[in-house]
Amino acid sequence: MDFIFDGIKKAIELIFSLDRDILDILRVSLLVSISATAIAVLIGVPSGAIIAIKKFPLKKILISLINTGMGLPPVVIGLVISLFLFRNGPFGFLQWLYTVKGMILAQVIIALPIIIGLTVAAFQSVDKKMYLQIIALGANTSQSIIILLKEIRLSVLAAIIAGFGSIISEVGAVMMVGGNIKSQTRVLTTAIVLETNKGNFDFAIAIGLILLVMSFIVNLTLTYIQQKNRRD
Amino acid sequence: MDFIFDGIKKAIELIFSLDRDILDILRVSLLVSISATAIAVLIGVPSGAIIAIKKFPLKKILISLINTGMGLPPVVIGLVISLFLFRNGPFGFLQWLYTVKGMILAQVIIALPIIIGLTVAAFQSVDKKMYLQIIALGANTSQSIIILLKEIRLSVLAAIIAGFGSIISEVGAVMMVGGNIKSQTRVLTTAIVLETNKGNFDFAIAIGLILLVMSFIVNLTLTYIQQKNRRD
Amino acid sequence: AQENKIIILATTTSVQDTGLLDVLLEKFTTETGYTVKPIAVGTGQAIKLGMNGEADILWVHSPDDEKKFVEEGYGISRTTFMHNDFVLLGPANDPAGVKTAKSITNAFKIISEKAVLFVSRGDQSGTHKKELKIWKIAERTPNKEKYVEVGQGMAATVRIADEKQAYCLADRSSYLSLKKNLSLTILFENDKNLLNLYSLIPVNTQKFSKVNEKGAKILLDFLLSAKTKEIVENFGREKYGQQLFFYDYEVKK
Amino acid sequence: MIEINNLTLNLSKSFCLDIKSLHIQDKEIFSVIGPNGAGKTTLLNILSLFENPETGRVIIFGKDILKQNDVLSYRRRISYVFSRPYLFNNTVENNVAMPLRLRGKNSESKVNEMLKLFKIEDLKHNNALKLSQGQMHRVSLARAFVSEPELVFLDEPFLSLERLYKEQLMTEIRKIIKNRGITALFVSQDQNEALCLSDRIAVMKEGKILEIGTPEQVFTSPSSKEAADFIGIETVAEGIIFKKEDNLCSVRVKSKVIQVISELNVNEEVIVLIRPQDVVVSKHKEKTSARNVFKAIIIHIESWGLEYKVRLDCGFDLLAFITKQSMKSLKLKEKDEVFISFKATAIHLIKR
Amino acid sequence: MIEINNLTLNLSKSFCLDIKSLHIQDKEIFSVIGPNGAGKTTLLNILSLFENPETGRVIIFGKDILKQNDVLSYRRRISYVFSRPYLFNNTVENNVAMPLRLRGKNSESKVNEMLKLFKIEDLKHNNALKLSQGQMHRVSLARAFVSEPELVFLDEPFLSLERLYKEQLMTEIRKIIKNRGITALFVSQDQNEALCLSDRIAVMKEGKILEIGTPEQVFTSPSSKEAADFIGIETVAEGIIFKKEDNLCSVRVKSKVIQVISELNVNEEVIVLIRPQDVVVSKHKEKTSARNVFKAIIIHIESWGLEYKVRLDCGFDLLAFITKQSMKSLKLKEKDEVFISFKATAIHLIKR
Ligand SMILES: Nc1ncnc2c1ncn2[C@@H]1O[C@H](COP(=O)(O)OP(=O)(O)OP(=O)(O)O)[C@@H](O)[C@H]1O
Ligand SMILES: Nc1ncnc2c1ncn2[C@@H]1O[C@H](COP(=O)(O)OP(=O)(O)OP(=O)(O)O)[C@@H](O)[C@H]1O
Ligand SMILES: [Mg+2]
Ligand SMILES: [Mg+2]
Repeated sequence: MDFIFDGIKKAIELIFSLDRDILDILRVSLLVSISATAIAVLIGVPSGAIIAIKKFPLKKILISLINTGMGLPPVVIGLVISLFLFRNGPFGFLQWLYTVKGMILAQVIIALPIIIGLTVAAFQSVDKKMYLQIIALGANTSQSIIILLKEIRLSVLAAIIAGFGSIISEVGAVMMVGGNIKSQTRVLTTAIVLETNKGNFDFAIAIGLILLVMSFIVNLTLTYIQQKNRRD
Repeated sequence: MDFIFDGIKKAIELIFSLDRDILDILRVSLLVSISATAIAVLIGVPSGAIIAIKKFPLKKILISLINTGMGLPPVVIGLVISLFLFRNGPFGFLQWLYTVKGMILAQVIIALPIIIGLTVAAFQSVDKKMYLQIIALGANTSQSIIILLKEIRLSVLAAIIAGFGSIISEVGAVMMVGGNIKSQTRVLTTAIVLETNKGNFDFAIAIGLILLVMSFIVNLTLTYIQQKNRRD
Repeated sequence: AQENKIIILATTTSVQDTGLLDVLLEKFTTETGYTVKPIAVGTGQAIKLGMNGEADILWVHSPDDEKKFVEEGYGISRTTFMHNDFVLLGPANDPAGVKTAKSITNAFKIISEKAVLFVSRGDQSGTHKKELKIWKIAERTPNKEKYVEVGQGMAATVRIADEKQAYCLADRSSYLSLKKNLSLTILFENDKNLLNLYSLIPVNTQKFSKVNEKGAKILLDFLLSAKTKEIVENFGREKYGQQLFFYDYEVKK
Repeated sequence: MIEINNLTLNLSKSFCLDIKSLHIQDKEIFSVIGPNGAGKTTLLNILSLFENPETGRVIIFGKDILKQNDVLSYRRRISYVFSRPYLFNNTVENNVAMPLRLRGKNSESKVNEMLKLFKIEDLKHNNALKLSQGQMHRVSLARAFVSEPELVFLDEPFLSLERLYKEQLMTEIRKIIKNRGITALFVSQDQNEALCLSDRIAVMKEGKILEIGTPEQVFTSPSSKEAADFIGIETVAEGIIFKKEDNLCSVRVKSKVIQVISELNVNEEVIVLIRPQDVVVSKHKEKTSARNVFKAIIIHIESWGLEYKVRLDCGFDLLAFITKQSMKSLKLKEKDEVFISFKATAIHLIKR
Repeated sequence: MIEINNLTLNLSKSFCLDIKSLHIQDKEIFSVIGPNGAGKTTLLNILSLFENPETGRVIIFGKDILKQNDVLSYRRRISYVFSRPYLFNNTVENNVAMPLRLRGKNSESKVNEMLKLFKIEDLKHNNALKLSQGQMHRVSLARAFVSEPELVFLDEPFLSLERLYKEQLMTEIRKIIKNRGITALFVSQDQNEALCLSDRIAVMKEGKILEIGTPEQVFTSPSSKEAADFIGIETVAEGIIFKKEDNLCSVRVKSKVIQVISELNVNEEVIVLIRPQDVVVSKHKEKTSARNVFKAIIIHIESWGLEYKVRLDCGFDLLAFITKQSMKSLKLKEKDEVFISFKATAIHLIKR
């Protein structure tokens, strides 16, 4: 129990100390998680919409595969990405291993199935007749996706929030692909693991709290956008 | 690249060898992930429904907090739960640390915000008029939740699938709370970490594949239930 | 009261990763009926668990921390019972030229002077502590620009060093198990400063009433027995073609 | 049954519901008619607690519903048919059975009775979402009556029903409501529907009630031009069928007997509707195919838009519209004795 | 414009759409009327490619729409007003502007024109989801016409509109459709709406078309009892207003002049509707307030349910319903010369 209070105290100390290490970690964390979320949203939401709207063979299997992707263990993703990015691997020439780029890639891959899967469900929950109304008005596919997006903003934002949550909390893949290198690829989650391994539980909790506050601010914003102008 | 083919070969070998260790790991994984998902669903779906349906002060803040919970780093959860379950901690008397029970607890806590948050969004996406129709017909709160559940099965199942995904793929918290003890609390994800640390990449990928197959079967079932009788 | 049949062993990942632990504990359980819960974590965390009375016995490899632990009364006794050794790994072409160094301290000096990349675990583990100690003895500080602190386990650290074609300090057993996928080779070994000593420390019951004193004692006795000695000395010969650990405790007949 | 006092609700800049007083008797069928956006649906939404008024008191079942706690048991005593009802992704049968199941008293026979009444027995096992508009509306009506509510709110319930069935259904629904002693509040923009169904009618416009009264009062002597414009005007009289030959019914209205083509039976009490357009006024009694010819006295002549509205007494009060030209050529004035005639086929009877 | 041949679609055990042949001319206003579940909406769904028929050919704009690839540009040439339209969570103005925006050619003036026509200018900035039923329906009509479609499908478009406005709107919509040269396919269960709007009418029941023809043909001489039951019967004649005094219009119908109260203007072409119930037949010419009295010859007498249906020639074809008693007392038979009369206020004029 004391660890938790110690953690809170330490968290406040840490932030106000403006410790370089902590600032580095925060900077990398924000950079990685926000870029990864943005990329995953830009790819995932349109793909999810199209999968939901279009009819094609093996659609259910594809959706099952995407849903399975939500359960991809980050460690496996980290491992596989590493194998590809290894100097001698097929994409070694990119030199993305142990860099922020590689971490973003890993995070995007982790968040994509979540964002796509939940976006598919959001679009599929749309009353068929609303969709028919939209195309009856003369919308092409991308126009209808945009109109639908406005109508189901709430569930799509939930998908984005879940994707962001998985990104911000993920540790296995960033650890492996990023390498948890101090000042370069160390992020909040990997720092927490490190401090835990060191036995600095209070420190670990302090960083955890910083992460939660950061994520709370992002979520508060997203949640307000989500809950604003609700259809009721 | 070879690792991946080796991994596939090894995965097949592993499964057909009926290796005791692998069977233990599979057993514990299934036990933990299915119980945790079931408990998280039983708690999360009704709570999510009630949060979505009822009006109360600070509702948006609560929803933001829940959404933030989707981004709780498993390591922090593992750490905090361990602190509580330590034999000298406040719940030490339960003797849940390094047991399957403790792991289920950790997984439930990780999955709950995801399931609650997405369930809230699912219920909030319901056309207000459908809800009014239900209560106009004389449904009490629990009856209306049940009726709504049937109508928005698709998005609630997406929430459950996402929750299951986070549970099955999670490693940080089970590692810490379970201790990754062979034949007792070792699950697929912790085994993957162990094998990766041992440098047995092929083995790690093999276990990863087994996990994916298992999760695919569960998801295929859930997805078929989800996509069956779609309102279109 | 019922006898507590569960023993919590706090140990480090390097012990677990070789597989030695599994072999020993299986034997122990069949012989004594006790269940051991080995918690393989970072050295710092293992010691912390001991300091909180959350483990019954420690099996670690960070002599300075261990001594402090016993001095402060958390541990009853410290028995250094086996060792292996650390090796200095680096790219086969050895750009810094440490192959010919006289000692490990000398090798570290060269690394610092030639400003080659060095990957450090940076996680306060036994290995990391050892590395820091060598730097200290060598009276050098690592070159800031070329010093990569990864804050991860041995396997990941070696992996990163391999990718970056950097130097790093690793324990021999980890190196052997990772060797098949590595391009790094051993550039320096066999120095008295490279010994990796493993000790057993039962946690002090006086401080923590919930510690399973009897269980810890039985496990300690088992690990300090001829049976264990035999297992340890034979461990790894089959897989790696060489002995991984050297048993040091004088077993009583 | 329902007592509404000083109810106000400001929904938007342009609309404010403001009902000073509206009292609906027990077992009464009360209609609110009015143009689009009059506030009819808003009123029903307030009464079913879906909308919260700013001020006012609404007493139903003896309690102020705006202040009561047990909303559920209040809702279980009423039924509300939305103008755009929601059906559930299930069979028609299960949709209709829903209110019963929710009240824990399912009854197959009640469900079947409703399916029959609303002519959807054949669709029993169809998915309710795969029905035509009109079929859906029937399901929603069946669902509303199956739970035997004490009070029903009906928002445009007949809108998408075909004409012939609608006319028949209105009589049936009136019968059910009366037999079961239900109180009904019915909302429509169609004054004819209201006329057929209701004991009393209120005319609403821009959130305010312009008129309240029996159909006779509202239809024959609306007090405002606005209300009159909305509803149109008819002669409405009460009568009883005392003889019937070959569908030619003889109906006694006050002291007179009028002849009407109708399928209703002898001894039924009826409302007689005569459109002022159908009444022919002449100076002398003449032989025509019009079966109803009466001597009448002109009580009042009034210019009414394009025509004259002539109020006559022919044993009962009667209205006639007469063109200005006819007026001139016939030289009608108040107190004149004239003959009026209307055809047996031009009269509409509604069963009470 | 639309050529439908051998169209079939089996929707359920109990319903199968089966249209042998239906040809709709360019710029025609064509109505399909029929009871609930007749298949009217299903037909529109097929024509707008929301439902796939099992067999058949549907040629629109010169192509078989069931086989074409460019569905989008087809959809952009048509408008389809659903019977239960969906509006979007946005202002009324933006809802109406949507089809224009989707076609990349927004025009504020067109939007305003539509808002005015459908009397929703005042609601311009209101949220479209917070409107009354009738207001929503107006928005959806405005949205359908704003994009200047070549072909419109209207599914019960006037259902929730108030009576007075509805009558006015039908004339307006007819005008727009005719002025712009739009082809319109209109679906309703209300034969009066169809009559007012359409050039030709089809009567549909149980997935089949029972009758196709001009309103005159369909309303005066339906070929099947089923169709007749559904639509009711009226005299429908075409005429032109050639004189007007004080709203008493003189309308020339063939060689005769009839007098009608109407607000229409001189020189307008009109359809004259006379309900057979309103026609009085007498043996001698008499002085009454009925302004239209003509000599007529009885062409045909036929028993029609409770009455006799008498077909007369009074310069144009006219139907009268006469009770059996009147028949007896007047002793009418075919070829008799009689006088018929009907009141100027009892006639309904529809502008063409
Ligand atoms: N949720 C709302 N918020 C704001 N204004 C509303 C809301 N609902 C309805 N209104 C407005 O209130 C007025 C009355 O609406 P109401 O639905 O009660 O009319 P109505 O009499 O039922 O009309 P209709 O016959 O068209 O159904 C309308 O002008 C409408 O625009
Ligand atoms: N998706 C569907 N699946 C199966 N049957 C359907 C489906 N949609 C409609 N039907 C059936 O097809 C028949 C025709 O329906 P349709 O909606 O075309 O009728 P309609 O003429 O428009 O009737 P209404 O006037 O009530 O709107 C009905 O019997 C209906 O139950
Ligand atoms: Mg309404
Ligand atoms: Mg329809």
